Amino acid sequence: MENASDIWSVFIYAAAIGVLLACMLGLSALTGTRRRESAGGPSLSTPFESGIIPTGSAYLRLPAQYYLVAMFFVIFDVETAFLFTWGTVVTEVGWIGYGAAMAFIAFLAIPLAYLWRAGALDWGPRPRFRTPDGDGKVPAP
Amino acid sequence: MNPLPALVLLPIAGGGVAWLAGRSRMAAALRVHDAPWRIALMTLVLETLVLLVATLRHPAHAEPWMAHFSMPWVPTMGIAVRLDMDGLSLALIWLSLILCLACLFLATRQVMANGGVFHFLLLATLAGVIGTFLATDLFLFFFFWELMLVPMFVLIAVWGHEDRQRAALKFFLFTQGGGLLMLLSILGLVMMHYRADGVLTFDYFALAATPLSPTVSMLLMLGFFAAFAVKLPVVPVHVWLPDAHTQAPTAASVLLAGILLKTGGYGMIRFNVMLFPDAAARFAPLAMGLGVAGILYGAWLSCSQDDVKRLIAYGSISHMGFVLLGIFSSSPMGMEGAIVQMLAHGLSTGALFLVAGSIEERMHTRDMRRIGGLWAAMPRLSSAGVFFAVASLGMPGLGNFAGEFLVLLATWHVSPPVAVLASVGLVLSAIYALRLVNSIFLAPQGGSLQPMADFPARQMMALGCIMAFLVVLGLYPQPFMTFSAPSSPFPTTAAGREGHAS
Amino acid sequence: MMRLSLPVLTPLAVLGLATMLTWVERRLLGLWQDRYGPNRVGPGGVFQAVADGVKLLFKQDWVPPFADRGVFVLAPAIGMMTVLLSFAVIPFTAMGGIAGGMNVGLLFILAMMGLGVYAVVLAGWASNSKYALLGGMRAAAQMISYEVFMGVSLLGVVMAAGSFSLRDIVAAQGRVWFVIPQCLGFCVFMLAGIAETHRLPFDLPEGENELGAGFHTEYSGLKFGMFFIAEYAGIILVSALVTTLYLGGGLGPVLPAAVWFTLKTCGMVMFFILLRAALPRPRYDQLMALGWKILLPLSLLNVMATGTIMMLRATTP
Amino acid sequence: MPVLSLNESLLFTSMLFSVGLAGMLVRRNLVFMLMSLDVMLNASAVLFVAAGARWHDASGQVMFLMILALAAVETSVGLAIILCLHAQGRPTLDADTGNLLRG
Amino acid sequence: MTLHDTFLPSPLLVLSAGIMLMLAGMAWRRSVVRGLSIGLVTELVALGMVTHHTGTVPDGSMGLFIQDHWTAFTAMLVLFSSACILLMSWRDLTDDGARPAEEYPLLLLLGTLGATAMVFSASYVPFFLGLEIVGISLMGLVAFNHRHFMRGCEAAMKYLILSGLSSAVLLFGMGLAYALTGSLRFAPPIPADGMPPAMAMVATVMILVGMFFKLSVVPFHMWLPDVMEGAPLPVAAFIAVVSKIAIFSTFVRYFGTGSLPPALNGMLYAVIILTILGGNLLALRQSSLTRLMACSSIAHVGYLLIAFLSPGPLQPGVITVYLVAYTVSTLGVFAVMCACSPSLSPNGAAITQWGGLFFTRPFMATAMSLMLLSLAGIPPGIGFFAKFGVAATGVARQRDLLLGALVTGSIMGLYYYLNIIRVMMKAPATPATKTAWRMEPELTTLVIVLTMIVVIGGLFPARIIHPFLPG
Repeated sequence: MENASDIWSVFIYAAAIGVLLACMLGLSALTGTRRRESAGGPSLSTPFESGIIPTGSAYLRLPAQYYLVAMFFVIFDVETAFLFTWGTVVTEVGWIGYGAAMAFIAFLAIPLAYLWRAGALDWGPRPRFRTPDGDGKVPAP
Repeated sequence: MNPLPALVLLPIAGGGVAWLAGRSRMAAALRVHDAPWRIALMTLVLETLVLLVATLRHPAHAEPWMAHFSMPWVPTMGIAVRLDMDGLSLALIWLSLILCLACLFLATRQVMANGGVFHFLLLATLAGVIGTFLATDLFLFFFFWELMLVPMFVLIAVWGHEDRQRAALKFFLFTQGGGLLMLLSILGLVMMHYRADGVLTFDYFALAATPLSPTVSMLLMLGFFAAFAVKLPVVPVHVWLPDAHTQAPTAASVLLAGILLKTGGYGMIRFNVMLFPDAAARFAPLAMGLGVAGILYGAWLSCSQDDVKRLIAYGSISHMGFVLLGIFSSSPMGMEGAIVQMLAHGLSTGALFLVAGSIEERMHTRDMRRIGGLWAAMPRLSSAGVFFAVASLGMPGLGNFAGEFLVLLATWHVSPPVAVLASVGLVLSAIYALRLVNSIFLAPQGGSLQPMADFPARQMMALGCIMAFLVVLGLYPQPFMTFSAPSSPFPTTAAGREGHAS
Repeated sequence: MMRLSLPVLTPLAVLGLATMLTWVERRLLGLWQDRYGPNRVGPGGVFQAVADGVKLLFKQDWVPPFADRGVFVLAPAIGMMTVLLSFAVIPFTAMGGIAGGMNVGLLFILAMMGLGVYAVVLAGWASNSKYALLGGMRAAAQMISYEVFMGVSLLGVVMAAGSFSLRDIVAAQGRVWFVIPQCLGFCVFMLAGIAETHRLPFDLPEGENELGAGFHTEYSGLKFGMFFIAEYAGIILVSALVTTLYLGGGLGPVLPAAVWFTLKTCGMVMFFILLRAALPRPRYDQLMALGWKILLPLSLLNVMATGTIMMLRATTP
Repeated sequence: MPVLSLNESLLFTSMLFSVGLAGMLVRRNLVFMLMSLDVMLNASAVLFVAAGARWHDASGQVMFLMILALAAVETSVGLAIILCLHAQGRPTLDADTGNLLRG
Repeated sequence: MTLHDTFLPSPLLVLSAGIMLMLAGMAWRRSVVRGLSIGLVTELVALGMVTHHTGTVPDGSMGLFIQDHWTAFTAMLVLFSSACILLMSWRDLTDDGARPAEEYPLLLLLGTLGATAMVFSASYVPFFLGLEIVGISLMGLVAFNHRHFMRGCEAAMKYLILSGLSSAVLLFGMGLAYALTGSLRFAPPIPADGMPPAMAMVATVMILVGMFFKLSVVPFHMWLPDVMEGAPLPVAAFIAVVSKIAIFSTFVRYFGTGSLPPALNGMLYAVIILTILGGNLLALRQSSLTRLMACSSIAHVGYLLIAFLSPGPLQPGVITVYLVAYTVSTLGVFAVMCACSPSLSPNGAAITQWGGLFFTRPFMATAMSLMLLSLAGIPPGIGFFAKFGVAATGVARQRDLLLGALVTGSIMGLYYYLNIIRVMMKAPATPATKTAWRMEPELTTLVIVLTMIVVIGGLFPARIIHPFLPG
């Protein structure tokens, strides 16, 4: 840290925000109208589904695509961390560092191309892997 | 040209050729159904010739060590291919060759299933045994010691009888266990030598001069003893033997009883007694005790067997007890007796197994209670059987008697009670041998006896040779005794030292 | 005094501005769509936002019985918290704001934005409702995806300025604003910023024609208000960031830095609202494809180009 | 002047590590085990940073980045495998229910 | 940033380039055969360049990497084994067109890269990196079990949890070592002034435990049989050979040869005895050949550790020979298993199913027997000489207890190895059902080459003995 006062300001700031948020939550609890649960009618205690009565658990099995995105995020974001370390010292580390960074970016780009072709970046019901003949055409539904 | 490496390599090479000849495609091309057998036979004949040359080159026993061969192998660890031959090894190699030839004549020609592999394994075992008899580099000795187990294991496990695989496994595990202890002893000896001299070597002659404290030498000696005791076999570790002998195919039984057991005796003489004379002397009472125990125990169990092969196997244990007794009787006479006993036992028991194998092949049983009266049906076979049975009970005039008598005599000088007990074993051996003769050959057969082929003349000739050797060994053992005397690793003269220092 | 008052006043100011922004947006939308916005409460309807706030305050503080109570209450607070905390490092005064000199300022903002995902996911999960869960997941996937591109696009600025401190970055724009040399990064950052705040046209997590109201479907009262305000505070934050990183922050002739900063930020906010008025909403898969297949390569390209130019300039005397 | 001395950070990281280890040994839910694993790895990462600060050596931070990256990858792969297991019809995430691999 | 910072042994460079090439190729158009070919060529090129490097060699102990005889030797072993494993998987992958298999050679190459990085590491950074790369690519590979996907996943999960745990322990140990010394140099920590020496002990023990986990030494061995059973056969070979060699190589580099803190000797003694006896006892009880190989590999690590613990003039050569023997024999067993697996049960390879192999496929059975005998330490296999050497080092340092364990373990080992041979010799239950098997030239060649190495190495071991150890 350049100066410790920055840190302390941030702490004070965070404390202030904390107090503020606590106030907001507390205030709404105090000022809100009170009503017995039963008085709200049955629709108040069912999840909203555009007027349809919900069936089954709300915890659906989500498409694996979401998990894939999470993994890509984790991986690519962490890789960015490596680039950030280079970012502040681009000219200091010279051409060797530049070469290393470019190689690193290439090593990021090639897997990206691979993921793209493997279909990992596509959403929706498509075959995830291309057929061996490699034409990549999606069979007609 | 030095004959020693040829002695070891020839069987392996011949076996390889036999294997190739046995391949189905190759056999079809050769149009000879027993090509492997013929090749094996030729190999053995060649081997005999080489051995003959080796024997005749040094007729006068000018030096105790008759031939020497040395070639570096793993120089960084002081390991070399060192082969030396003295009278003892020469005699035992002769024994091996004779038995092997007899085997080929009597037992293996009929092996049709994978005959090539069978002969290869047979010859490989032989090579291992010969290597063991010749090696004077301790690593090389151990190498051959282990090497001969593998083909024997396969022989038993594939071509053996009903319970073959368990027997093969037992055989291998026991021998290997002893072998590992020996390995540790070898290494210990080498390390002691390294510490004393700063030279890393596995040379037998160099190691013999290692100064050792009594405890250490006792420990090392015991390691060697463990391996050889398993092979010999000495009583508590004999359990593999009856099974292995019984389950093995005839040829393997012959090799096992006739030759492999002798490596144990050879090792005891060459290593236990020669390398650690003091420790061996201190250990002698116990070893002799074990020997007597073996004699009595083997003979006693042998008396109560109904299985022919098992009976002979237990008989072997009893006979090898005499060898142990002789080796540790600390007298030249006992040693000579042990050697003669080894030779004679190899011949007689090997031949007995051949006969038993032939009987089994014809009768399809080994149960003595179901065999009988063969004398009438197969006189030639029966006469041979009776001869060898009598030989093994120690009939005077035959080799076994000479050996056992010498051993007993030497033992008497050391300890009369032991000698008395050992001679009780002789009585027992007469019982079981005569029981064998009686029930198989003489007693009337219960059921009807189908006419069966007797031994043809050629096979009788082979057996006849063995008989002749036994008779000569029994009547005039002196040349054999001088001929086969083991040589000491310690140089008796300065000249001797020059001869081997290399 | 400054050190104490600024931290206390800033959140209040941001909250107030965000509240007012709801009115501004509605008025501007009315203007561009050729209709009136709210114009009854106060002069020009300026108190509409206050009235809305008061209404929300007096609504029932309802936690649905099927929801996970603690998380349900905590989620909007987290959302507010992360947005407000990010303001700590924005140098909106000549002094550099609360902690504008913090040497990892940019990383701090990225971290806070990353934490912002928790608010959405937890809200969606705690609501125990299908719309909410789907909306939460969508929002999370969108936000974390675009955070990657945001980070990479920022890298160009960091390289050019040689520092993560926002104050240094502003100082480095003395000669030329980064919007010129970093135009590629600027575009990517703008798009990522919209997606991060899930504003229209990238408001798919709350797209009312498929998901009700997305992750805050089950929220009402002031807790809904907190999400609502947090979104507008997010707009201000992104605008302020764009100003700082690409538009020279408080740099400008004659007027004091704070004024320049405010002016530029306001311009960006208007631009955000204009986008809402002008653009249709894409499909979700188009949104993700845009990010991973176009923005990521573009931002990597930007990094490479920036590096190459910097190296060439450094080595040629 | 560092905010924390090495001893304090050692204490802190050891505690963090122990928490992770305990979680690893006690929890039977695969996801929680993964989380505990990450706690352990991050405890080590913090230790590297603290030690780097103590010796004024940047390599501790390099190691930190490496650990971060690899922990991320490990978690990703772990989640992927859990997903596979889940998709193959193993409903629970209990680590003790795996019984296909027994001698 | 100076030139010596770019010091990089060539195999690493070649392998990374190969991996990227493969990925790019896959992005362009998927093809298993091309992937496998690229992998093989990459590995061969890397094999040819083990002694080359880019940049200038750093002076002192500053560099990330190191290159000497020991790295050249172990890197060659690693690359050779991994090329063999690639060949073993060739048929399985090209057989099955329905599932994507292109990632398999990629992961395999990645694992090799990790192992090579470990071998070359002179600092905690590349060591940890390599360790994790091996671990992570192995998780993918283990789950690559087409026939038993569920098993594969379960094994991968098990591997993930346990390898993660061990990595964390190892890492914390490294962190402590770094805190003590302020350097990431790959060596046991020597505490600087004012640092408690007990901490150095803690750090060393944690690193030791982590490495033991990865080496699957007995108290930490339970994962290995399960993982190997669940994995596809070639991957099981990879676990047993490549990753173990890499770890052992770094283990030797880390602790030097014999410079282990004396206080740890007792612990190591116990661990070795437990490993040998435990591994062999476990192996006795196995009915699946893969699991048996896993247990026996546990025991072999124990033997290796005996040699490691007995420094002396013989030690370097002995470790070298033992590694070669273990590698080649194990690879040979797995190659035969791969060649015969279609006619056997997939992957489980219950030992009883090997009955009669001598009659159906005599060549494979003979090769297999030779390999097993070599593992058991019986001539003419190279394993005989290796075990002899281990015993020699033990005797030279009078490690009586360890030698006792060695003998006991060897006899047990002999039993189960011979048992397999015995089963193979059993006449087949259904007479002469000669199942038609495909010609597999690559597997046959591989088996022939490995057999030649085993036999020739056993007969002329002098050629292999070179003291490769570092320091």
